[in-house]
Amino acid sequence: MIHYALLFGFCAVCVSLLVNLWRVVLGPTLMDRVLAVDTMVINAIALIILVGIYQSTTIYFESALLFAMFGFISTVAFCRFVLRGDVIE
Amino acid sequence: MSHWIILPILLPAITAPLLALAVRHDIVLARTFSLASSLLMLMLALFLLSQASDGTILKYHLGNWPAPFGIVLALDRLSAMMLLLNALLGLLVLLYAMGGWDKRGLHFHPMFQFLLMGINGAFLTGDLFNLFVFFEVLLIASYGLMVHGGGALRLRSGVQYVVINLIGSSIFLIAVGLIYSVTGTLNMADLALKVAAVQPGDQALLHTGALLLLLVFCIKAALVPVQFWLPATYANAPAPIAALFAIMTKVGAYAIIRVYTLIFGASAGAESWIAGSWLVPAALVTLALGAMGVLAARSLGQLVSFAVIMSMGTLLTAVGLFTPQSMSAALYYLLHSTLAAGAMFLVVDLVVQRRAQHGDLLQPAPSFAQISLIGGCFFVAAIAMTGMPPLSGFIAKLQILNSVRHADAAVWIWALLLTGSLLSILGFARAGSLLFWKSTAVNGELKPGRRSGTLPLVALGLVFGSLLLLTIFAGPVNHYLEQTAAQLFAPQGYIDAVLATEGVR
Amino acid sequence: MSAAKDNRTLAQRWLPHPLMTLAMVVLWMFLQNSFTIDGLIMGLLLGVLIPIITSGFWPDRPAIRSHRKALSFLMLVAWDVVVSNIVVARLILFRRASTLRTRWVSVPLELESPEAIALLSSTITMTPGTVSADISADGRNLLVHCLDAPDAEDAVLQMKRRYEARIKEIFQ
Amino acid sequence: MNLALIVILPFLGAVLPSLMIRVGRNASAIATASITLLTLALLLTHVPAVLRGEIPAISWQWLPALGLNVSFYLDGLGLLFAGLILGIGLLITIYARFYLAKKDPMGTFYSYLLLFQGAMVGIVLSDNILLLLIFWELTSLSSFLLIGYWRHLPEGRQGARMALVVTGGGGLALIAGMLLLGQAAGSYELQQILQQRELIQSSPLYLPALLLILIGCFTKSAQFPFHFWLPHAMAAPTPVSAYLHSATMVKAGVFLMARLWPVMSGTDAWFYLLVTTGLVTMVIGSFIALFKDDLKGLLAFSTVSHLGLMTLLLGLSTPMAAVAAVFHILNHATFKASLFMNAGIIDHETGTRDIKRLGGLLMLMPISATLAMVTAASMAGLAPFNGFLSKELMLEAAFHAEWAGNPWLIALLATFAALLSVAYSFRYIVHVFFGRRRDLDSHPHDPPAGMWLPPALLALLVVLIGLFPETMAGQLVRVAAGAVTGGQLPEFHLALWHGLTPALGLSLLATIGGLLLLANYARVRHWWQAGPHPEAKILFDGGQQLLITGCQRLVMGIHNGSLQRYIAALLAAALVLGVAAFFSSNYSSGQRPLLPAGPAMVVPWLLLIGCTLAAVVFHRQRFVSLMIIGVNGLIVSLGFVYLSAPDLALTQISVEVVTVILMLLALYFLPKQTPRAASILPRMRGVVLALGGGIGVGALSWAVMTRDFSTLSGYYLEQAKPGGGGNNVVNVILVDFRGFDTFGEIIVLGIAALAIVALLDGALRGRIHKSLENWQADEPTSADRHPLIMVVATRLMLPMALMVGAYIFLRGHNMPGGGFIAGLVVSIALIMQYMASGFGWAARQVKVDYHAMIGIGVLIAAATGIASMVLDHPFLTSKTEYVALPLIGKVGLASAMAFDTGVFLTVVGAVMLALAALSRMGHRLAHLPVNRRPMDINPRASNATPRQEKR
Amino acid sequence: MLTMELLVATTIGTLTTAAIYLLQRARTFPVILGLALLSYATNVFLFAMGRLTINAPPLISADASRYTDPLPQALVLTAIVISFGMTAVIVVMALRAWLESGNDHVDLESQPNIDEGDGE
Amino acid sequence: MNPLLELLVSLLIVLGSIFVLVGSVGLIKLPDLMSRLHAPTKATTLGLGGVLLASMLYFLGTSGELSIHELLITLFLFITAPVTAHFIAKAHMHKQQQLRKQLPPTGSGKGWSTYDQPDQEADDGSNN
Repeated sequence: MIHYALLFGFCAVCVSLLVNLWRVVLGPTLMDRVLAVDTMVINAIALIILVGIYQSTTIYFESALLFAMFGFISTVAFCRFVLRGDVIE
Repeated sequence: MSHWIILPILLPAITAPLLALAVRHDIVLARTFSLASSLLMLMLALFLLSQASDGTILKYHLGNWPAPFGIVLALDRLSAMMLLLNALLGLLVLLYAMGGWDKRGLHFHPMFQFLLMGINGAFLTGDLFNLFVFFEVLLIASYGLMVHGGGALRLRSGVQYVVINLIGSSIFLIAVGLIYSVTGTLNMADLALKVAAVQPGDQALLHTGALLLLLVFCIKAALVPVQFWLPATYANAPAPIAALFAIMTKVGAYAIIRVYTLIFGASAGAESWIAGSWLVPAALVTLALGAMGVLAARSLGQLVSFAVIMSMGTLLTAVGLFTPQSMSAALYYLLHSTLAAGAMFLVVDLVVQRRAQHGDLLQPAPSFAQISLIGGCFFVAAIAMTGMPPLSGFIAKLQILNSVRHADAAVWIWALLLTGSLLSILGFARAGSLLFWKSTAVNGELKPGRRSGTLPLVALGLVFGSLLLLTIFAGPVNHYLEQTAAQLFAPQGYIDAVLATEGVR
Repeated sequence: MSAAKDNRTLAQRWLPHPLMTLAMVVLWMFLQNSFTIDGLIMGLLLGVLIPIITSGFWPDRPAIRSHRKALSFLMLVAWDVVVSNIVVARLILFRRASTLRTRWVSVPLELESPEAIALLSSTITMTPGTVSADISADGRNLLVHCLDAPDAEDAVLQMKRRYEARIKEIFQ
Repeated sequence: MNLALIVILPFLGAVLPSLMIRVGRNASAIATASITLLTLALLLTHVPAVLRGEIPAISWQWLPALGLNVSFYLDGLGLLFAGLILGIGLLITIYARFYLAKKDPMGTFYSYLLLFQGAMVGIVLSDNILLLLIFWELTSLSSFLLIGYWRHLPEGRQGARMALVVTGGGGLALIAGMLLLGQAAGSYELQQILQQRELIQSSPLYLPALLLILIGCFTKSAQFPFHFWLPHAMAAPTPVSAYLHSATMVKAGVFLMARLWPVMSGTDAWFYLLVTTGLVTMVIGSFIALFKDDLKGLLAFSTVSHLGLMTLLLGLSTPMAAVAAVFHILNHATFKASLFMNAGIIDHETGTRDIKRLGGLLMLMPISATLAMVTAASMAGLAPFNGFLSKELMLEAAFHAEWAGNPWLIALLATFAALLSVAYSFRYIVHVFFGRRRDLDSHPHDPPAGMWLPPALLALLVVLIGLFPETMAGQLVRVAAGAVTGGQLPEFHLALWHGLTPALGLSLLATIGGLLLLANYARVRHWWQAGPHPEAKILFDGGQQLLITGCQRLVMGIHNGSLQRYIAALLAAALVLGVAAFFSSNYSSGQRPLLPAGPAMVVPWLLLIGCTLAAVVFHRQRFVSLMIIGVNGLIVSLGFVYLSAPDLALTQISVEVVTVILMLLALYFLPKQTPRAASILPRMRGVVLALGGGIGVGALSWAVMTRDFSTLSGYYLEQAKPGGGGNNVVNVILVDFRGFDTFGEIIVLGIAALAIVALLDGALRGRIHKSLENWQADEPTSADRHPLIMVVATRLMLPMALMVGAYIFLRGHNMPGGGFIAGLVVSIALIMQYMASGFGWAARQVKVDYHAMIGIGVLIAAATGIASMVLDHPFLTSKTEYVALPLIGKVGLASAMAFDTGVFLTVVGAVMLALAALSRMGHRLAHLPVNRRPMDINPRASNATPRQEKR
Repeated sequence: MLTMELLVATTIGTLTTAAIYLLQRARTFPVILGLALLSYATNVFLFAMGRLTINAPPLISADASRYTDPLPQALVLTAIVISFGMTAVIVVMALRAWLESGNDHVDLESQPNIDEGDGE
Repeated sequence: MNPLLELLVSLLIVLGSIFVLVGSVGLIKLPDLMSRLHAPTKATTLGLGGVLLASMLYFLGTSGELSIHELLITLFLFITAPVTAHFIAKAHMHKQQQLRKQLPPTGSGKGWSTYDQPDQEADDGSNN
């Protein structure tokens, strides 16, 4: 049962990833791209977790954690760049 | 157990952080430390040379892991010699740099020591990937030093230098990966065994890896068609660094010698001596190009850079034949050309400092301070570079001509080598008579140039001195080199020594 | 390390933020994913160390008045989050974009501590159809974007009552 | 022993004049003279022995492997030459003292002179042909210096370069020739070579060797067609011309031919090469000399022709001709050197060397005139001067020789040349000393004795040898000639009168003809001027310029500074090499079972491909492409996760973020857009190479991944726990098995940080900073620098992040993680803080010296290694101690942990240092102050501000 | 059928292609991006040299039956770190070059021909 | 593991992934950035929360011990998501200067901080 759930999960996440890509490529505005990338990261985390369940291993946890952390950082950095140009001032 | 072998790497690796850590604000202290360390290094190198000269191969199992698994340092005659050369040139260049170059930017001394460390590591390591690491160490240090002091042109040519070398590093990784993917090992001695035993089906991959590796080394050694980076880089690098770069091209040469005698040497079965057939033609073209470049150069720095290219062509021609005779001749030439190029770049700097706004451009400019003295230095250095007597260059040339006699391409090599030297003689004569003779007839005003004390001149004098010693003691040196070549062409000793597991956990 | 101010008591110097220390230890246990003595020791060590290191970044310690209220507030928000998601999901899936009544509203603030304001804006963002977009230059107003708000006043009131009031209770 | 001294002394002495010049010009001159004298004395001590026929020799080994030895020997020929070199050298020294002007740096002149002297003596005495080569090139070099002595004169510089190129080039040919000769003879020792006549002449190498050697000799001795450099060498001060370019250096070629005469001569090749060249040179030289108006030019060409004469004689290959050659070498040296000095005197006194402007000097400077007439007569070959004797011998030999079965050609040409030499010799006398006095601004008179004595001495020799040849020179000539022919000599007697020989007739013919020619000089000259005169210099310079421009076109055309081209070349080389290598050796596809790919990977793959292409498409909008490449990194690390490489995934993602932030910081200053590349062609080249490279690398990886292999990784897996004390094998490899790599790696990081600091610090001081003063951000910026929300959030997250970092660090040895990743996590946590409230503020809150951090990190890493050395284990030997702590139980402390700490510190230090430097620069350029508060907005502060009530 | 090997190989191929294309652009920044891509490509390539395995991380544990080849992973880690340092340096170098010359073109204009007086 | 838990896990997975999907769908469906912003910041976070919860329960079921890691991630996300949204919104406002007119007044003297300088700069330290 879980297996099917996972399959569904994979498909859903993958579709949304593709959707994000769509946004990244199309834009139209710069911030749309940033937003899409940010979402992409979150979806990637979801993917990792699912893979973790799928392989029933917990070693991917840190990756997910760091993804979460770094996704945030890079998004903020991008925004700061747009806002102020200088990321660290 | 003896820890001597690790010291050439460890010493600068400790000095440099100390320099960056403690004394980075006090130039005098920094100089003292740096100099002391370099002096120690020289003694160390001499000691190691004495250790290796009897043909024993010292090895050092890092982390005390047995050979193919851990990283092994190995010291044979060749490594010892290169270490000594590096230590000597490093010391002298450092002396020169203390004339004021080291104050033109931050962190000169730490990066300098790191550079020496990287070079030593490259000479000592017996592990292919570790070689990559040390290449990167010396490269990144050289990047930092290359742009030391700044200046638009220097920065932009620096960028070119870095980009080319980064691409080279990537190719290096790909090559190492390929070799590992079929042999499953990285230790050079182990590779020497595994390469012979590789399945016929895998040979294509191995061969590709081997030749890509050759290309990488050729980038370092500035061989056609990957020599492009050199002229701009050397001509625009700070003089002492350019002088030290003279040995960085030799690192490439060393790597070629090491890898293609040890791993892809006589015992490599289908892969034996794969380098030569590519190396010799390329080297000959390089030689010709370099010679023409010397004639075509528009600035002194450029001229010397092309002379370096020419010398690399000469060197690798002799190496590429992979015969003991030509190898020993090549090694002698290696020693000579490194010192000569070093001296030449220092002279260039002396000129640039005095010629102020005219820099090293080959154009008439008013006479400058100490013109006769500098002219004399130039004359001596030029004699060395062009391989005129009485300095070692001539002997080296004779030896190479003599040793390549029986090669298939002998006629070509002779013709190119001799015409090449004629062209370079012409080039240097023109440059010299323009800079030091014609200038006396030009009247005009020079902006005040940088004043540098006598220390640079002393350093230069010492380089000349070492060239002279190399000439006078050509006999003993050559004897050592013949043994070195013999050792290189009988790699079994190296392999056994490295793979022996006594005394390891 | 941190800029040492002499007017601090020993306790303040070595335990600048007891709450944080506690949080750290708990967090450490989370990470360890298992309870062992030496794990605890290590956790305590870090729990003491990290606040000291980072105390420089906490010039003024946020004072939480009533933890009970805080907890209940968290519960509330958690619930609202779930609800809001369902709401938004519905909006996204079943409403045509053109019919959405998106609008900007400006929420005047009574809160004064940055922590409180930040908490409020985060809450607003996580809860139904609202995203806090900006704060006024003097920090007295919050700019909120509503995905689908029939009435601006109502939305503002909603936010102030439901969240700001509670947060105020927590912090003051 | 003192044989070697003869060679070495001048070299050692060469420094003396330059030192003594500080004392005075005389001191310098005396020093030089005394050195020469001493050397000469040393030489003379050997004379009796040599005349007795002994051959003193001496030898040390220098480079035995090559056959290069320091060995000298002194036979008749050597003696003759050494004597000439040193004797005339002495006279020249004296002469030069008075010749050189006040402003000329005399010390250097004498130093050069001595250098040359040494080199020359070296040539004639060396017993090893490789050693001889060294001295040979040295003469070229020293003559280069001497010709260019007056560096301000273009003629001097150009003449010097021409001479160097021609003679030096010849020298290079000579090198090849000598090496071949040595190979043919099986030795480089001259005396042994000279025993190997049959062996050498039968060897296939004989002809090439001969040709190459002769090129060397002909260039040196200014034989046609290489004669053109000699006249231009006359730009040198006259003493130099007299010494190098008449008496000694130009004879080096002749000397070498004489030296090798025993083994090389006698073949047709030798005969025709030498005789033809000699004849042509003789005639042409003397012919041009006749029309030269420059005194030194005239003498130069006459020298050319006389050298040709000697070549001819040596070429004839008969002992008697050899004798004549030797004798003429002696004679020519005497009269020509004297004549040159004489020309120098005239130049010195009248200020011109142009014959057309001279005349009637006989009365004004009688002594010089007399000397000139004597020596010129000898040059013309008139009795009773020594020139006559050797000319007689020459004509005699010529009369008996036949050229390609033609019995009279040589004799005819020889006579003609003699005729011409008579003509120009007399022209020298008549047009300079007799005839109408031209009006000269100066009032010429005889020079001080010091200046006319040296030529006088030579002139005396000319006369004496002429009158009593046998007593004066007979013995010398015999030993010398004996050395040339290698022993057997015909009976001969040097005398003025041999009876009515054909030679006498010929020389009479020549004399009369010459006088007649001079009588009608005007007409002849007119006829001459009608004809074309190919000027060698123009050809030479033209050729040289052509060569240079050619090289510049080629080399600078290739090295045009275009990195794009360089990269293309590099990639193309890699491609060609790779393809050639792959397809030149055999390959069979692998049998490894492949892994099926589920949707969980196919879609990320699609993403990656998409993003990569997008990155290329958008590459001109830098920010976008940077962002997209960031996504690439993300997906790559996703792949690492999936392919069971958690460590890689963690590292990749952390590095990713830091890199992106770094690039953003840089992009702040850089242009945000890339202009469209102009031309289509390079873009096409790019596409082709890109596809080639991509396909190549991809295919290679495919080839590898589809085949099995055996690796030494099994060992690591076994040893990781027992040996390395860790479960995470990758980490154990990093800090233990291959810890040395990691050591190098952190050093790379450290250097990177240092380099970055140096670079940016350099940008904030000096010239550049001035230009950056009025720098402006090219995009509008929003108002608040440190948004409140962010600040608060980071306050909350920083401790958590640090905790995570600590966690990842501590578990690294057993689970994915480790010092490097932890370092990046921590530094990113800090970066987050800095992004929130600005670097300046944050840095004030936490004062850390990141320089020190790097240093300490590296040192700790090194220290752990050294610790193991103290325990007499190799560097970096790991050690896992299990210590029992109260109420905790056993805790594993691997020394690897300490090493990892070093890594950790270095990473944090490096990253933070780099970012600090960058943001500092941002501050400076944007002229922004450092904020006092963590956030710009302070609600409390603006509390008081009145607000109108809503509703 | 779609295999992991194929995906990885194509990935490497694409990354390399894009990298090489960007490497040959005329401005420093795209070139640097190219270098970044190239380092991804080489890292993945080097990683692939240890062949691909799924769900077998090199973490020693009792219940794990098989492990992937750890050595390439270690090598790639080193390579990643080094290329990070290199990228950092080249970025800053390009920045400084831009600040100094106001020009971020990668090509140097070759020096002008110098009038060489009397053939010197 | 017992079927009930299994069911729960599956349910959570499905729910979570649905929300993830919804978030992304909103990303393309909604008309302008500000409204798009709502979708991921909410739906995706919750969706992820669901998935995380699922994995938590799953490992509780399989290995018996409660793995709290996931909570941490959730915590992270819930702290960061609003900040991200806030920033994106600000950046958007900055990019679209014309928005300035459509925005409601702050009611106080100062405008919105994206556009108006807060008056802090005055008492700031000197350049270093």
